[in-house]
Order: sequence, then structure tokens, then C-alpha cells
Amino acid sequence: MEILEKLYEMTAIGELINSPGTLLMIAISFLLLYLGIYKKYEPLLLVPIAFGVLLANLPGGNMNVIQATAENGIEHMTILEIAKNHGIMNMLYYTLIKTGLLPPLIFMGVGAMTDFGPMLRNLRLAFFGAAAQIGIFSVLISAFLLGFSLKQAGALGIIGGADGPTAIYTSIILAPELLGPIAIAAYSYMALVPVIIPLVVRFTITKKELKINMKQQEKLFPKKVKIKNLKLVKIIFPIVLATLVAILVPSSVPLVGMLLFGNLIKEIGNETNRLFKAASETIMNTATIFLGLTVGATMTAITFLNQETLLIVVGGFLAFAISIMGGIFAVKIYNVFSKKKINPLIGATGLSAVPMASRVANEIALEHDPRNHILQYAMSSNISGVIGSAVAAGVLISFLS
Amino acid sequence: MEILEKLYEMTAIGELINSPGTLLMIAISFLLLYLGIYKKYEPLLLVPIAFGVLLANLPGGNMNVIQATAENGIEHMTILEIAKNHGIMNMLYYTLIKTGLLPPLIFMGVGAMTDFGPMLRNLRLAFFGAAAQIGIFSVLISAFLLGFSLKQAGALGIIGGADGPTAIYTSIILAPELLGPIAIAAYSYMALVPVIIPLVVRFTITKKELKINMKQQEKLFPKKVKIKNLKLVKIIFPIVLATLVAILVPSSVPLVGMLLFGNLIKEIGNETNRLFKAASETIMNTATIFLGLTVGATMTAITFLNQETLLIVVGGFLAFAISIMGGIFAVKIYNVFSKKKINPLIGATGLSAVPMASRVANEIALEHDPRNHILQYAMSSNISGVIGSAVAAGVLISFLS
Amino acid sequence: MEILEKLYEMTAIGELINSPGTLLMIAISFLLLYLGIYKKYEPLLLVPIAFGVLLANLPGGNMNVIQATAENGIEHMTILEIAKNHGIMNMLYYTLIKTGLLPPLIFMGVGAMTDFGPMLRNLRLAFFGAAAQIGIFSVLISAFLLGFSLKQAGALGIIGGADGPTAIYTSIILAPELLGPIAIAAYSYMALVPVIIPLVVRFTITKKELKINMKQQEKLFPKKVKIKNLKLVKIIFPIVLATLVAILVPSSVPLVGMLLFGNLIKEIGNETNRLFKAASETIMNTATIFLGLTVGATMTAITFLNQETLLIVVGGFLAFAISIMGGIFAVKIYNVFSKKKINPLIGATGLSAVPMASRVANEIALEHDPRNHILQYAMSSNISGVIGSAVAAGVLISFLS
Amino acid sequence: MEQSLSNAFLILFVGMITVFVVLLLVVLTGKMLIKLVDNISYDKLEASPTIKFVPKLSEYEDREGIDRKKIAAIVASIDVITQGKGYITKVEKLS
Amino acid sequence: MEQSLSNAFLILFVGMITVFVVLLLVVLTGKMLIKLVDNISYDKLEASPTIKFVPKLSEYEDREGIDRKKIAAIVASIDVITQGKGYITKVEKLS
Amino acid sequence: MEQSLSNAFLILFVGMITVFVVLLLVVLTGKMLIKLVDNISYDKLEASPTIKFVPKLSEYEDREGIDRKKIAAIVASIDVITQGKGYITKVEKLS
Ligand code: NA
Ligand code: NA
Ligand code: NA
Repeated sequence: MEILEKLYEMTAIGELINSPGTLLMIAISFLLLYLGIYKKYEPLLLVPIAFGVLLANLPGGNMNVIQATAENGIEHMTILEIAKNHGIMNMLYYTLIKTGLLPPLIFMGVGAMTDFGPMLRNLRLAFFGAAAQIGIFSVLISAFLLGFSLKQAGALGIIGGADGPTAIYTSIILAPELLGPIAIAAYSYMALVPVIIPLVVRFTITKKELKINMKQQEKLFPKKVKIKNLKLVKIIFPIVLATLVAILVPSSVPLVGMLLFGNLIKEIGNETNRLFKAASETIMNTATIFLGLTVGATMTAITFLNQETLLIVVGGFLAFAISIMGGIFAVKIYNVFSKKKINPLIGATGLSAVPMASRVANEIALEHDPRNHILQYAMSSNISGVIGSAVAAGVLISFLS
Repeated sequence: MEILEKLYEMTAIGELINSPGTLLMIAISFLLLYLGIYKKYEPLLLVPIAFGVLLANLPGGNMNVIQATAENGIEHMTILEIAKNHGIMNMLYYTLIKTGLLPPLIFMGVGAMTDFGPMLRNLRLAFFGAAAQIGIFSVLISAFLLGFSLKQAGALGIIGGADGPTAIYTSIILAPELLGPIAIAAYSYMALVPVIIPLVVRFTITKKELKINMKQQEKLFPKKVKIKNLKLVKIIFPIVLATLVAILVPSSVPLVGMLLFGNLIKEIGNETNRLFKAASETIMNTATIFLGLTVGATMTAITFLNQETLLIVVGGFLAFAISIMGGIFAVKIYNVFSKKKINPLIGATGLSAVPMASRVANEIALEHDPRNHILQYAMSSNISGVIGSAVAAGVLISFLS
Repeated sequence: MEILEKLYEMTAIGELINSPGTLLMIAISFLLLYLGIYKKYEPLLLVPIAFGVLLANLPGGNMNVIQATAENGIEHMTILEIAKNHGIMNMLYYTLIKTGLLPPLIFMGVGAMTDFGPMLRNLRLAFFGAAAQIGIFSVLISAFLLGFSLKQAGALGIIGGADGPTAIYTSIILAPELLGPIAIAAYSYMALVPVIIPLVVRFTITKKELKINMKQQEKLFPKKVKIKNLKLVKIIFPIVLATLVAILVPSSVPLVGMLLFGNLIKEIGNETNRLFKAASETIMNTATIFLGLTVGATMTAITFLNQETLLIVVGGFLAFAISIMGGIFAVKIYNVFSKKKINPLIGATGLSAVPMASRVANEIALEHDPRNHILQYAMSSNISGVIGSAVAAGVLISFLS
Repeated sequence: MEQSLSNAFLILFVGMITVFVVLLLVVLTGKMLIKLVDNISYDKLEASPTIKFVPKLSEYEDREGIDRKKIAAIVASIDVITQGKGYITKVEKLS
Repeated sequence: MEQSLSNAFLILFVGMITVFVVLLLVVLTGKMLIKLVDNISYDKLEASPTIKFVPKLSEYEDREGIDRKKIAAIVASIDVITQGKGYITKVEKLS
Repeated sequence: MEQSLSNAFLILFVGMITVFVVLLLVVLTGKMLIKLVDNISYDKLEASPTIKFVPKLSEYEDREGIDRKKIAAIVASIDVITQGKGYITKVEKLS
């Protein structure tokens, strides 16, 4: 009898019965695994996040991230104290995530995998990456009106930047208590870009506009500049850009600076190949695993199953949609004043979500005219949208933190 | 003259003369290097452990791990304080090992390199991985009777799990002062499986039993179930298993959960290949180096050259032998009640020590009947033995820590 | 109006105007990038260092390393506190650099990429790696006379060891405030070895000496010993050498011990290939990125633009030149007493800067006699120069820290 | 001491029961899972319904952009050559 | 609350202006850079003046100890076959 | 100051002596080692006595143990099939 009692105490069955929310969280983890594995929604992030949810919510495993409070004093604990008192997941969270380390490291890897070539070849279009950040700030205001604090509203709005690491970095600084749902929303909507962009496009772009052929426009109004030595331009560009951004928006340096460093060591080539491999593989892959697991582990029944999560899901969607619209209308306004027309789809990709958004835009263009390949043009505003949202994040952090 | 004095003071010669035990430790390190390099006993672990012993015991190098006490207050020091006061080896030990971080990370890598296929194809045999954990608990009792504390006895017993990371993880939590000899014993006996299994088999299995042909038995009593979509089963299996184990033995989640996460990102395939590479190479290889060096560095003359180490060496061997016997007798009992006979060697491999134990069992079977290939059957109980000992570790931790 | 004001406050323009030194630092960073990328001076280190300088000096980015003082209490802060108060660059600096962790890890990688073969085949020549350390100690005395503290003078002198990680490791321990310029000087002069060695050679070696043909000397005075089992010698050598060095200069163990461990896991071969990969790629490449960025980030206008930096640049050059001369004269003295002559270029390569110095020496020899290949002989003293300077660093640390 | 010894035996019993129960459940759920998956039509699965007009290309796959049939052919040829002991981990397109 | 709302609008304006200014500067400096680099003779660049008599060999290449001519030959053959779209990341000696 | 200067000279002497002694010992033990190893019969070593009936297979060795000629053949066949757009980063044995 005593044995059975001890057995029961050891298991988590009792805790499961007491907190039925846990079962719901496990179901959510299964849903995320389904989306990540079967539907292939950003599996590199959703699978570890989902597994993190699973491990965190099975009670007794000591794998759930707990928020730092004045009482528990986690912020002032040594690594060993955190690990001993709260397990390895909190240790990883408070050294890698809460310090804000991993998002810049991931940005370094993103930079090492980004080719600025398409953007340099169509520099003018990069400008439309700016308009597509309007969703961030509109949702900030809306969320604030709905009762979120300004900080929380900013973290919610940044989902509209359509960039995972940027969203996570901003949330950690402004509203760590919302990190889980914001990360989930950001990555889910990024995965849903093939659904969201067509939806917004249907209501905002006319068929005639969709048929604007960029290559034809190029021929009608040829560019003057041609890049003779692209390799050298690509090496100098990240250095100049880093200097520029750092002077204008210093608070975005940890993200943009690391992105451009990653890009530089890629573009230099053989001489820095060892650094490139470290940035784009060793560090990137390792950071992705730990980011996913720990972000997932922040989502326990208590922190996730509440009204705020619902509002984040709705708000995130709005931020995405408004950002896409912002880009589209910026192009439309440009077309009013310019003879050389631009396909408004180029504005839609200003959202970022590289390179998914560009592919989706290209597909839509091809549907309406099978010869209208806009991929390389879309990539320009697409990549600039990454810089745009990192800059927007810098503004938010600088004003709100 | 002053110069010679200063020279002498700088060297470690004085200290060597004062503590002759150090010379013995250096000899032990050479022995371990001999075993690892020349005899090829688990070189991936024994070589770094041995070199760790060498570095730690050469006095003055400040490379030996010191136990945290209330007086030295290491547990409450920051990383920088530990490094400054006690050197980088203690820094690595107290952030990577003592926090319990590396064994789960290594389990993630083990999971990413484990194929559950052979186990799923012979699920019934997985059950015999349970019986082969009896050595853990028998030695726990024996060690306690010999004067070890219950915690220490548990850490000693877990050697019978024949799984390096499990033994290290359990020792860190239950008896960190015994970490060095337990790790050495565990890895040495795992390397000695080709000697230990035949030894136990000779005294426990008859020639007739050794000739039981598993394939023939399959034909006589065919299975009903066939796996049509093995890939999908392999993806869902780690998810379900993680849920199950976490509910029943929450304290084994850091090990089993990470093992199954590693396995999941392997089985998903291309979509999570970056995570797989991080888990099975980047993190795994790096963790192995640091684990080896730091575990070795815990073994200084004072902590290693005592009676306890001798008892651990003896106790560890007993734990191994009893576990093997447990598996064997479980099969024998099964055979009494079942028409479809199982070769008792399948029980012996329940020990784990994957895949060495299976190979050894296969060799023994082939010696007695050159057509009797049992490798794939042995792998089933062999793999389940890993889960079995991780679960047993969870029970020990939950009752004793 | 308010918007413009807020905009201006957010940017770093105001700070740039107030501290014109910052602009100079940015210019220095561009210069270093030019040297690293275009001139190919040690790009693996100079590029990250330069980018670190850039990120650190753009004000407001919070990416500059600040020195720990009693007031700011950084040494006693937890990782999270450092990251929150001083950003991720300080977090990386105080966990990876200031703890002294990365240089030993890089030495492990260097060891894993070093082949002791050429040294073992010409063991006698290894002795001349000793004489080439004289620059370290001469500059120590000169720097002390010029007003540096003894600790600082030691850190300055170690530049003459011509070994990046050794210089960084020694500086961290003896004079962390000089880390930036010392690292820059060390790596720059290592890159300038093809200029410095010929310069020194021109003033110290006669044409007749330059024509001494090592192979011919070998034939005239043949060696007795031939290595039958080089593989086994290569495996035992690092073990014995580690023991020896650790007994004589314990304070050099973190460097030399890790170097020899890295070498051992390379020489063992297949069995420890996973460890070799971790040491020579995963850990090495990652450590190189973080070392470069953080060392660069220590160089802000205040810490870098002063007289000391100038003296370090001059002193570093002297240390290099004197070391080369030391090696050369040691050979000359040897030649006085021995019939079997040695080309004094072999002494010049005792400096280390592997394998650049050997190639340069070989080129010079070939210029004077196209059949006089001395590369493999030069490599012997070249490699022993690495051990020599690590030992010298150990002496400095043991006497001065 | 006596108390502790009885504890040790308690751990023995609880431990072995737990191990047996967990591995029994592994066997049972494994069998259930196999049956369950069998009932899901395999064809249904192959025709994965993910967003159709965008052939999903994470940046990783991007690089690969190599016709899957070609890969199949390569793998087949490798199998022949290596008698099934080799596999290709990556075939990458270069940008 | 009202104060905060006006703050929110302030952030909206400052944020969008900043993003527009930064991306405008990206476009402008990008264009300037392209023009500037064009003026630098390409040939001058090719003949990189780095220390000539030392064929740069990072320690990495060192390790591989494979005849460089053979590598050149392999690369050439690959170039022919791949029409320049392929490269070899590693050629390693097997021990 | 003066004390310190004499310290600096002390370090000079101790340092150079140490470096010379260590490298002398490197030379001497190196030579001894070479002689010692020579005396050990090479053949004895080749026939490494490790447990015979278990062909040692760490999962890593596994991967490498593929005939080099076969790899060459694979590479050739891949080139043909992919028309040069693919390359093999690794060919691994499966356990
Ligand atoms: Na964006
Ligand atoms: Na086991
Ligand atoms: Na040197």
C-alpha cells in the first residue's frame, strides 16, 4: 500500500488532475507539432517551441520557465543557483534569452545567409520596406487603447515586423511576460504569409495593377547605373550601412550590427570562411534549438491561457495585414506621381518574412500574367523590410524601455 | 642563487615531492590513456577524462575541480569570480556539469543518433529492458549496507544502468563527490561489455538456450502487425513516449525528454536537418570534450585515492553483472510460460550499452550457430534499456534528492 | 518640433559631435577592415576585431566593453545583471574573455591543427625556439623603464612571442586595460612577419650564412636516429610534453596543456575524430568570432587614443625584432662551436607566427640559392617557438600576477 | 539506519515496478500507434495539403532546389555502388 | 493615460519617419557606393598587392596536405562538368 | 622602483633559463621517446589485442569506412546525373 502511495506521489498524475489547463497546453503543443511537422509551418522554430511547451507543461519535470520576480530573486542568482533551484530550462532561459543574447546571434546567422545582391540591383525598391512597418505602430496604438501597457503594446505591435528574432528581442526587453504568445504568433503568421498576403492583395490591388510588368518598365525607363564590381560593393555595403544605422538608431545596433557583421564575413569569402561557418551553422543552429525550446518552455497554462494571448493572436494578425497594406498603398501613391510604374505586390513584400513573401508575390503576379516574373524585384523590398523592422524595434526600445 | 630559488618556487617539483599521491594519479591518467587509445575503450570519453586527470593533478596548474563547500562559497560565486579564484576548469565544471546541463544535452545527441526502428519492429522484446535494471537497485541496497549514504548508494547503483550520461547526471544530483570514480567505472565497464557479457552468459545460459533461433521462432509464431508507414510511426512515437514518461516519472524528463526531442528532430528529416546537425554534432561533440575534461579534473589524489573508489569499482562491476543476469532470467521465466521462445541473450542486452551489447550478444549467438543472427532483436531490448535506466535514474532522484 | 527633438535625442549625432575621438576610432576600424580584407592581414582576427571597434564606438549602441571597477562592481554581477546593465558585448567579454576561457580553447584548436612531425624529425633545431623569446623579456625591461608598471610591461613584452592567443591570455591576467592595443599589435605584426623578418635578416645575416644548405649538412653529418613508428611517437609526445611542462611551469598549463590535448585528439585519429572536429572547427571558429568582436569592443576612444597605445605599437615592433635577432644570434653562436652548420634563418623562425615565418625564411633562402629548401627545418624551431612563448607567458604570469 | 534500509527496499520495489510499467506502456502504446497509423491512408499522407501554390521553401531547402527525382536517381546509384552502406546527407545547389 | 496615448502617437510618427529616413539613406548611400566603386579600376583591385612572395596558406589549407595541383585539376574538371555552378567545399584525405 | 627593476632583470634571467630548460627537455625527451618507441616492435602494435570478436565500430568510424574508389565512382555518377549542379558533402555509412 505504501508502495502504491509513493508511486502515485512520484508521478504527475495528481497534478494533472488538479490543473486541467495543463491538458489543454499539451493539446496546444500537439497542435503546434502538427503545424510544424505536417503542415511545415517554419518547422525549425515551431518544432522546438512545441516540444518546449510539452516539456514545460508536464508537471514535475521542472522544465518550465518561471518569470523573475522580486520575491524569487532569479535576476540576482548565479547560474548554478538558478539551475539547482529551477532546473536547466530556466538556466538556459536566463543566460541565453533573458540576457538578449540569442536574437543578435541569430541575426548574425541571418546576415551570413542573406544576399544583398537583389537589393543592390534594385535599390529604389528598397524604399518600400519602410512603408510596410506601419502595422507595427498602428497596432501599438490599438493595443494600448485595448488596455495593454505601452511596453506590452509595443511588443505586440512588433509582430507586424514579420521577423522572428526581432519580435523575440523586442519582447524580451519590453514585455518578457508575453514572450511565448508573441513568438508563437510571429512565427505562425510568418508561416501563414502564403495565406495572408493573397487575402490582403485581393482587397487592395486591382487586376490591372497586378499585371504591371517590372521588366517591361525597366526597358521603357532604363536605369543609368550598372554595377561593375558587385563583389566589392557587397563588401563595403554592410560596413557603411552598419555605421549609418548605428548613428541614427543606436538601439538597433545589437540586431542590425550583428546582421551586417554576419553578412560581411560571408561576402569577404574564403579568408573568413571559418567565421562564416561559425555564424551560419554552428552558432545559428545551436541558437535555434535553444531559442525554440526555451521560448516554448515559457508557455505554461497560467501564462498562456488567458485573454491577453487571444488579443495577441488577433493583434498580431492585424499588424501583419496593416503592414502589407502599408506597403501596397505606398507603391500606389508612388505610381500616381511616377511614369515608371511599380507593381504594388513589391510593396506587399516590404513586410519582410524573407524569402516567403517574395515567392508568394511572384506566384500571384504569375497567376495574372505567366510572363510577369517579379521575384528579384520583390526581394529588394523584402530584404529592406528586415532592416526596416529592426530599425522600428530600435525606436520602440529606445522610447519604451 | 636567488634565481635558482625563484625557479624552484615557480615549478611544481616541491609540491610533487610533498604529495606522492599525485604521482599515482598521473600513473592512473597514463593507464586511462592507454586503455582509451591503445585498447580503444570508449576513447571519446576516456581520452578527455584521462587528460583531465593529468591536467588536474599536476599541481600549480589550477586546473583541478574543487568541491563546493559552505566555506569556499563557490555555489554563490559569479562565473568570473570562479574563474579568477579557481581557474577555467572550475568555471566549466560549475556552469556545465554541476548545473546538470551537459548530460541532458548529450542525451539529446544520443536521441538524434538513435534509430527506434529495430525496437518498433520487435516491440515485445523491449519489455526485457526493464528486468535488466535490477542491478541498479540491488547494488543500491548492498552499497548502503556497506556504509555508503543512501544518496551515494543510489549514485553507485546507477552504474548498473550501463549508460554514461545517466550515471553522470544522477551522480551530480545525488553524490557529486563521487562523480569522478563513478564516471570512470561506468565508461570502463561499458567498454568492457565484450568481456563482462560473455562471462555472465557462461554461468547462466545453457548451450541449448543459446541456440534458440529468433527468426525461426518468428516463422513458427508469426506476428500479426506489420508497419506500413514506419516514417510516420517513428515521428509520432517520440512525442507520445515523451508525454507518457513525463507523466509517470517527471524527474526523468531532463534526460528522457531531451533524448526524445533529439530523436524527433532526426526523424522529421530535411525540415529540421539544421537542428539535427546541431544536436548530433555541434552540441554533442562540444559537450563530450567539456564533459570528459571536467569529469577527469574532479579526480585529484585526495578525492580519488581512497577506499570508496575501490568499493565503487567493485560495486559497479556487480551492478553490471546483476543487471545482465536480471535480463537473462526474465527471458528464462518468459520462456517457461510461452511457446514462442526467446533467446536469453536478448535479455542480456537489456543492460543497454548501445550498440556494443547487441554486437556482443550477436557474436555469442553466431559462435553457437553460424546462422543465428540475433542483432536486430537484441537492439530492441538494448535501446529500451536506455529508457529503462533513465527511468530508474528518475526514480532514484525523485526519492533521494 | 517635439518630434524632431525626440528624433535627435534618439540618434547618436549629438554624442558624435561631443566626442570627436569617436570619429577617429571609426576611421581606425575602417583602416583595420582595409588591412584585414584587402591586404589580407590575419583576416580571421582583424575583421571581427575591426567590426567590434566599429560597433563599440558608435555611441548609444551599448556594445562597448567597460572596465570593471570597484564602483561599477561588474566582477560581482551575475550574467543577467551584466547583460541588462551593460549589454551583450560586456556579457560576452566578462564570461568568455575576462575569465580567461577563450585563449585556452583557441590553443586547443591550434594544437588540433598543429603537426609536430617536422619538429620531431629535426628535434635539435627546436632548441632555437628558446632564444627567440628574448624579445619578450628585453621589452619588459625597456617598457618598465619607460614608465609602464611591471604587469603592463610584461603584457607588452609578450607581443614578442608572436602568438595571438598567448598575448591575449597574458594581457587579460596582467593588464586587461591594455588588451585591445596589445591584441591589435600582436596580430598586425604577425601579419607583417613577411616584412619584419627580411628587414631584420638584412642587417644580421651574411650572404654566405644565408647559403648554408641544411640538406647538404645532413648528408655531411648524418643523423643516427630514424623514426620508425612516427604515429606512435606523435601520440605519446603530447602526453609526455604536457606532463613535463606542467611540472616545470604550472602556470602555463591552461595554454600548453590545452594545446597538447588538442594535438593528442588529432593524432589518435579516427577514434577521437568527433573531439577533433569540435576542437578544430566548432569551438575554434566560434571562439574566434567572439574573441575578435569582444577584443575589438574594448577599444573605445578613451582607452585607445592615448600615449600608451603608441608605446605599445613601438614596443611591440621592438619585441618582434629583438626576438628574431635572438634566434639568429643563437644559431650564429652554435655555428661557432659546431662543425655541422645551421642556417641562421632557422633561428629567425623561432619567433613562432606559424607557419608564416617558416615560409618567409624559406623564400629568403631560395632567393639566395634556388635549391636551398629549408621549410621543413624552419618549421621545427617555428613550432617550438609557440611552446617557448607559452612557457615565457607562464613565467610572466607566475611572477607578476 | 533501519528506517533507511526499509527506504532502500522501498526504492527497489517502486523503482522496478516503475521501470516495468513504463516499458510495458512503451510496448502497448507502440503497438497501438502502429495500428492507428496503419488505418490512416498512406496516400492521403503523401498528398500533403500544405499551401499549394507556394512550394514550401525554407531558406534551407532553398539551397537544395534540386529536382527530387534527380536526388532519387543519385541515391539509387549510390545504393548500387555502396551496396546500401552509404547515404548522401546533402546535395546542394550553389548560389 | 492621455499622456501615454500622445506618447503612442509620438512613437508612431518618430518611428515611421526614422524607418523612412534610414531606408532612404540606404538607397542613397547604396547608389553613391556603386558609383564610387565603379570609379576604382577593377584591374587595380585584382592585382592585390599583398606580400607577393608568400602564397597565402592559412593553416587550414595546410592541414589537408593534398597536392594543390590535384585540387586545381579537380576544380577544373568540376567547373567543366558543372558549367561553373558547383564548387567543392572540402576535399579531405581519408586516414 | 629600483626593487622593481631588479625584479624585471630577475624575470629576464628566470624566464630565459626556463624557456631554454623546457625546450632542452623537449629535445631530450623527444629523442628518448623516439628511441624507446623504436624498440617496441611495430608488428606487435599492429596486431592490437583489443577484444577480438567485436569488430570495434564507434558510430563515427562507421561513416568513414567506405572505399575511396567507390566515392570517386559516386562523385562521377552524381556529376552525370545532376549535370553538375550538385555536390556531395558527405557520404556516410549507415549503421
Ligand atoms: Na519587416
Ligand atoms: Na540501461
Ligand atoms: Na613565440
